[in-house]
Amino acid sequence: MQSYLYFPGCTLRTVAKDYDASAKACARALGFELKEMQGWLCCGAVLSNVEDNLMTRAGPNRILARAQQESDRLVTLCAGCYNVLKRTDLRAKLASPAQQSINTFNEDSYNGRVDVVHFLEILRDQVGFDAIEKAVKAPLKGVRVGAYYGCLLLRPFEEMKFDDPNRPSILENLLMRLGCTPIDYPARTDCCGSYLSVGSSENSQPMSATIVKSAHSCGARLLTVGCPLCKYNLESSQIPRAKNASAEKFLPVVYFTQLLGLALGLRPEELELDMQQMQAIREAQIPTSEGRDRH
Amino acid sequence: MTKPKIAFNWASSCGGCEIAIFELGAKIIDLANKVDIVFWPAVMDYKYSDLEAMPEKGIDVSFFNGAIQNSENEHLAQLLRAKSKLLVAFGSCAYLGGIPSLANTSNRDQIFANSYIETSTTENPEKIFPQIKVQKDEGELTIPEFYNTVKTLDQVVDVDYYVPGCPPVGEQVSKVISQFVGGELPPIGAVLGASEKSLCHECKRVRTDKKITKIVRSYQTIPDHQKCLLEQGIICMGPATRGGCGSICLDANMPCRGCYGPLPKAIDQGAKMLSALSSIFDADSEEDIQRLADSVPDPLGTFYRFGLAHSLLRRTKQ
Amino acid sequence: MKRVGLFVCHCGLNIARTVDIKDIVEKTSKRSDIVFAADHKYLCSEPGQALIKDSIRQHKLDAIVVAACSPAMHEATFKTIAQLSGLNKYNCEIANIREQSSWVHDDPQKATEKAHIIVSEAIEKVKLNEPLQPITVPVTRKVLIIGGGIAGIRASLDVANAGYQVYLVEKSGSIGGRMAQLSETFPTLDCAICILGPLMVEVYRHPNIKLLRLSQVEEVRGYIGNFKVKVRQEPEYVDVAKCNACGECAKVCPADVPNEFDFGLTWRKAIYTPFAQAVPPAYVLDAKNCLGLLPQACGECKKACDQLGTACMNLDAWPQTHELEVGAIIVATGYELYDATKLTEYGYGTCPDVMTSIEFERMLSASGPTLGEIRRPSDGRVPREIVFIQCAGQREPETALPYCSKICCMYTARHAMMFREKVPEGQAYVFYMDIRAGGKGYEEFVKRCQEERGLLYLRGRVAKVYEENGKLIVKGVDTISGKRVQINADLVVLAVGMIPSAGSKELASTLKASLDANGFFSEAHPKLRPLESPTAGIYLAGAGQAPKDIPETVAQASGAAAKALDLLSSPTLEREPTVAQVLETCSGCGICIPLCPYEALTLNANTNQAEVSEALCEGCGTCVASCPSSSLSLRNLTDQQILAMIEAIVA
Amino acid sequence: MEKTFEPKIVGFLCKWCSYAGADLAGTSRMKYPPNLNAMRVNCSGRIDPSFVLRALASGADGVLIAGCHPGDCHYTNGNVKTLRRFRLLQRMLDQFGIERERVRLEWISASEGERYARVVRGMTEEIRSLGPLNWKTTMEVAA
Repeated sequence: MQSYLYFPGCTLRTVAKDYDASAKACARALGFELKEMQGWLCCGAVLSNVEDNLMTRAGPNRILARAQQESDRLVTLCAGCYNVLKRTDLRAKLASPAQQSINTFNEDSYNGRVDVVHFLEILRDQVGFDAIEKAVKAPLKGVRVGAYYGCLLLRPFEEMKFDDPNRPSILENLLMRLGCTPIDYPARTDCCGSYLSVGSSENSQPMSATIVKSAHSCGARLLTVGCPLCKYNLESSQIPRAKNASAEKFLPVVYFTQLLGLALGLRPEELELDMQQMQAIREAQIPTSEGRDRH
Repeated sequence: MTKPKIAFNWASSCGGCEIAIFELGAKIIDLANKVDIVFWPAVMDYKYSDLEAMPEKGIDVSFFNGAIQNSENEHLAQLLRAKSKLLVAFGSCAYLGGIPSLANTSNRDQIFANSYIETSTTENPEKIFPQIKVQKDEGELTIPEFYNTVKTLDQVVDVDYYVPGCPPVGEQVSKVISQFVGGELPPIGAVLGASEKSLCHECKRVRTDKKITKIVRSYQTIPDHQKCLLEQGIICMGPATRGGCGSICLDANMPCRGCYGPLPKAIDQGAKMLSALSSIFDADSEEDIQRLADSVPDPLGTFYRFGLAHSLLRRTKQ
Repeated sequence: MKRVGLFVCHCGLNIARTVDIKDIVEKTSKRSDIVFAADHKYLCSEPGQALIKDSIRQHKLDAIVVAACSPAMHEATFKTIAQLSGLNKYNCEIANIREQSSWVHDDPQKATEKAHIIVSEAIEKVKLNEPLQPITVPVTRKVLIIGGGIAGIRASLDVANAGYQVYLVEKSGSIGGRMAQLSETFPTLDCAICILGPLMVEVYRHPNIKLLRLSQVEEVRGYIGNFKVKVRQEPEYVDVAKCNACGECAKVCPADVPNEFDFGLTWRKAIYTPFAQAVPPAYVLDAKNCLGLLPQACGECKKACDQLGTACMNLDAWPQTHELEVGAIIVATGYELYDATKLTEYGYGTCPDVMTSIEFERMLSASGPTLGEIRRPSDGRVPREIVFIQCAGQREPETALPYCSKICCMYTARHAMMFREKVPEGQAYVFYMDIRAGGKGYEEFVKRCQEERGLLYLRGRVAKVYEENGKLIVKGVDTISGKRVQINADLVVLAVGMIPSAGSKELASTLKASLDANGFFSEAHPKLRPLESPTAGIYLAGAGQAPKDIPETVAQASGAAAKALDLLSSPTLEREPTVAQVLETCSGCGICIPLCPYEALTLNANTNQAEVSEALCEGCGTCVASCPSSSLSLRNLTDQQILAMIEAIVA
Repeated sequence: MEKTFEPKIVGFLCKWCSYAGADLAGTSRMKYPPNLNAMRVNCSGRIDPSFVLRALASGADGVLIAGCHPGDCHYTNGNVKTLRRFRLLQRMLDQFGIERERVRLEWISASEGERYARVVRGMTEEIRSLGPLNWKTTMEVAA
């Protein structure tokens, strides 16, 4: 079975277990496996990309130095880890004095030999959306889902080169193959507030709120993301409303891997989808003329 | 008056240079009358002791052919240097290292392994290699030590004149010898018996447009007798090689291999030919250039066939 | 053995800070091949030059090495001093210990070691330099000017008025360029075409100017003073001399084409006049959009023309190639605008009501698509809320243009002001990074616009523009109040940057003139030689060299013209004598012949040796490096000199 | 504490582009190691492979040839001839056992000061890690 070296990252071991599980399940369903890399450690999150403090960059370099023992390609899921590792690799490629000193500090030196990719890229470039469409067993007919990319996947564009930062389309393209009805909404590339939610949520809350509102007003009944932090922000911004749960006002957030899994015919528990989420996904469907099944 | 005393010696070479002297034909008789040949191991039985016995500078001119590949070659070179007023590097091996110096792409161990083990005709189960010294009941037997790197004559002793050619062609040899026998001699260090211009000067072939679209090896085609070989894609060392040989190879429709060595002002014969050849590649794109460059067979061996020891780099890295 | 002297410059502290000058002077003066060594705070200063002069006389030096800044800076200066002191100027060499040592190395010891090597390189070279006299060649006293915009027009008139022949080559059907498209010009609000028109006519009537429209430079051979140029002219289906621009042909033309002069906001026919004031005042047949010429599909225009008796059309015309000989070339190729569709965040191309500043400019023009009225392209309504975004895709090194186009602050102010004039009840917002209004009366102009017209200037950038029920939602930040702002606008105008006009790259390689990192023609020196390209005999004017406004362009054009006239003023000019020479050992193998890009090498059949034409040789040395018998030599950069320098480095 | 090996690199810079690029690096005060010493030549096309061999034979640890980007040659296409020679030279140097990192051909324009600095840095580091070439001793391994 084709296997790719995989970097989970801290979040996918804690709050985002569902992201990790669903991705692995999808991989198996699509005939490849995500092989967890040996001795991975925290990527250092966004701190790692600061220019003035080399210490913060030692970690991600160490990760890639270890990864290169196993493979020349490393797959990530968490948008944060993806951003950090990919840019670390890019920095390593230009043999800068900074890189020299990082390498002399770390036990193994790293000079940019690992191709850091996101799971979505594997789906698009290795598996291929056509193949995925063929593999779909339970199409999510008419599920009105708004894709939210977040910044870390897309920016800085000149380094990430993942998708057009202002008009991204990769998630929509995938969702369409799954039968979903992707909703285009103006705020889909706005920032969710990122780490502001830790210190000053009063600033981040409104930011995520606008995104949810924008998506909802354009007809989305479900949001899908590829970043645990975005998911957290988008959900927490709704918590007040979630409490007095008038369901259609509340926009649940799921990982794209969970939707993919459902479409591939996997069981909700394999994808760690709870009842409430399944309910929401069903309700996100455009009611067909003869109405939904009565039993 | 006393006849000038002349010596010939033969070091690491094929013997062709000795034959070249016999190309004098009948002239060799009057040579013998004019001069007094005091040492010529290839022809008559001389002992090294005879040579050692001679007075310092007792010989007027010594013609030394062959490269220096072992301790015996070097010993003879020093001996003759001491005993001769003038020492002449005779032939491409003494002058440039010649074919033997292609051994500089290898080293002693590889060469021994090859000649005493690997060659299919060799039967040597105990892996016996030549020993410099062996103790036998009769006493200690010694043979010369084989060198890692082949050298030109002037890399081991001072040389007064050079005569290129593998071997030097007949009429050049007689010219040279007559130069020494009561003739005019150019300043020390000069190259004798060769022209100051490249072989192209005496080549009769027609030159039109120097462009190389494809490298062709001489066995792959029958070249046009009239046209410049280079322009037919055949690597001819002529442009980078001294004339004087009378372009005999080209008359035989074979390309020049460069045995007459570099031109007076050239820094390095091989590099010069490499530069000339590649400059006229008919290619502008990265890929086409690479393709043509890759199609040149064994650049080192082609451009330094006769001159590796004399070249700037002299040998390959081990 | 030459008597060589060394002079080391401190360049204030620029060199002395890191390089131990004393050490250089002392160690070098111990060399057997150095007669005299001295240092000075500023060798380029008068006293510094005096020191060199005196020491040359006093110590009977016959070669000098000046260790100072890059030869690009002062080589000429010091060579001249050498000459004035009775040396041949080729007995002066520069050791560049500033740009390539003191400025790039921190460790004084290492910098000094390197400086030592650089100095001894120069000494080894100068010892083997031979005294040379310049080669004089005749000058063709004509000028080729490429581009018929305001720069080309101004330059042509200046050269022509000085009495020299000018060939003005224009790609399109009419001269006038960008300026002809502008409605008004800042800061005086002159009507652009009203001040440009007369000059265009003057060019057309000038006896010394030959105007070639629909033409492009195809090939340039030769060198300064003696260029041989091939210009390809597209078929002139309309005889410029006969056409009286009556326009009957256009009336009958069935083909409708978006009008590029109005950026597709209006339509034209396949036979058309680029604009009302076009020069030459003749119609142009756009073969691409004509229903067909080979074979003729329609021919209505010709019929109409013939019926009138004007008979100025020939539908069987062929392209012509003009072979020109000129002494100088002025490049005035101007600019284009950055493709706003690349700025996806602003929605240009997806939202019809997001337009570029030049499109807006056309809309403002009385002769423009809306005859000067401001309307939304989508529904033709008069916009109430309008947002101007400055620096759109500019000053963004990572994603778009790294540089500032210089004119946007000014024209945006004018645009906003004119919007308020035409739509008094409307509101104009301008997003800016900072106002760059350097120029005579510029600052005052912007202030006036802001105050008298009540424009709302918001300092900050726009994050994104998108359409939501008929409005353009402009999301940005006001960095002064520190608040994120949202404006629901009717129209958005992007001040996109200037980029070199299409074909600059090809032209540059045809001319062997170099381009800078942004694709503009690079000047010989940013401060001291801004009018010349590094390639001798080629001069630069206008926005093809860098973004600039009309006054600057006109100034540079006159400057370039003056430079060209300076060259033409004498019938001959001197060329560098550091050319290739053939040595007696040449055996005529012919390797070098095809390698020379200037056809300076030929094989002499009688001597069976190669020959160099000193007038043609540019001294690149490619042939020398390829000569298998080392029978070619480059004057004052011989193999021996290079080997000596190598030894100096690795010693 | 034994002193780190400092490579000696000979640089041949085209005066129209790379040398100007090196000057630009200087004017913009970029820092790079002093191991490369530059020689100003009219065109990279002036570079005879013999110069490269001579430099290596006389003790250089590396050689840089730098010219204008393809298409930008001040003399139309001198740099193309350089490329032709260089590709064949590379093959021969392989045979001599000289690592490719030691002899490099780079295109550096007058506006690429940063690139020049980067090339010098990179080359110095690569060659430092390769260690000295000292060809003189290579030639002397007689017996």
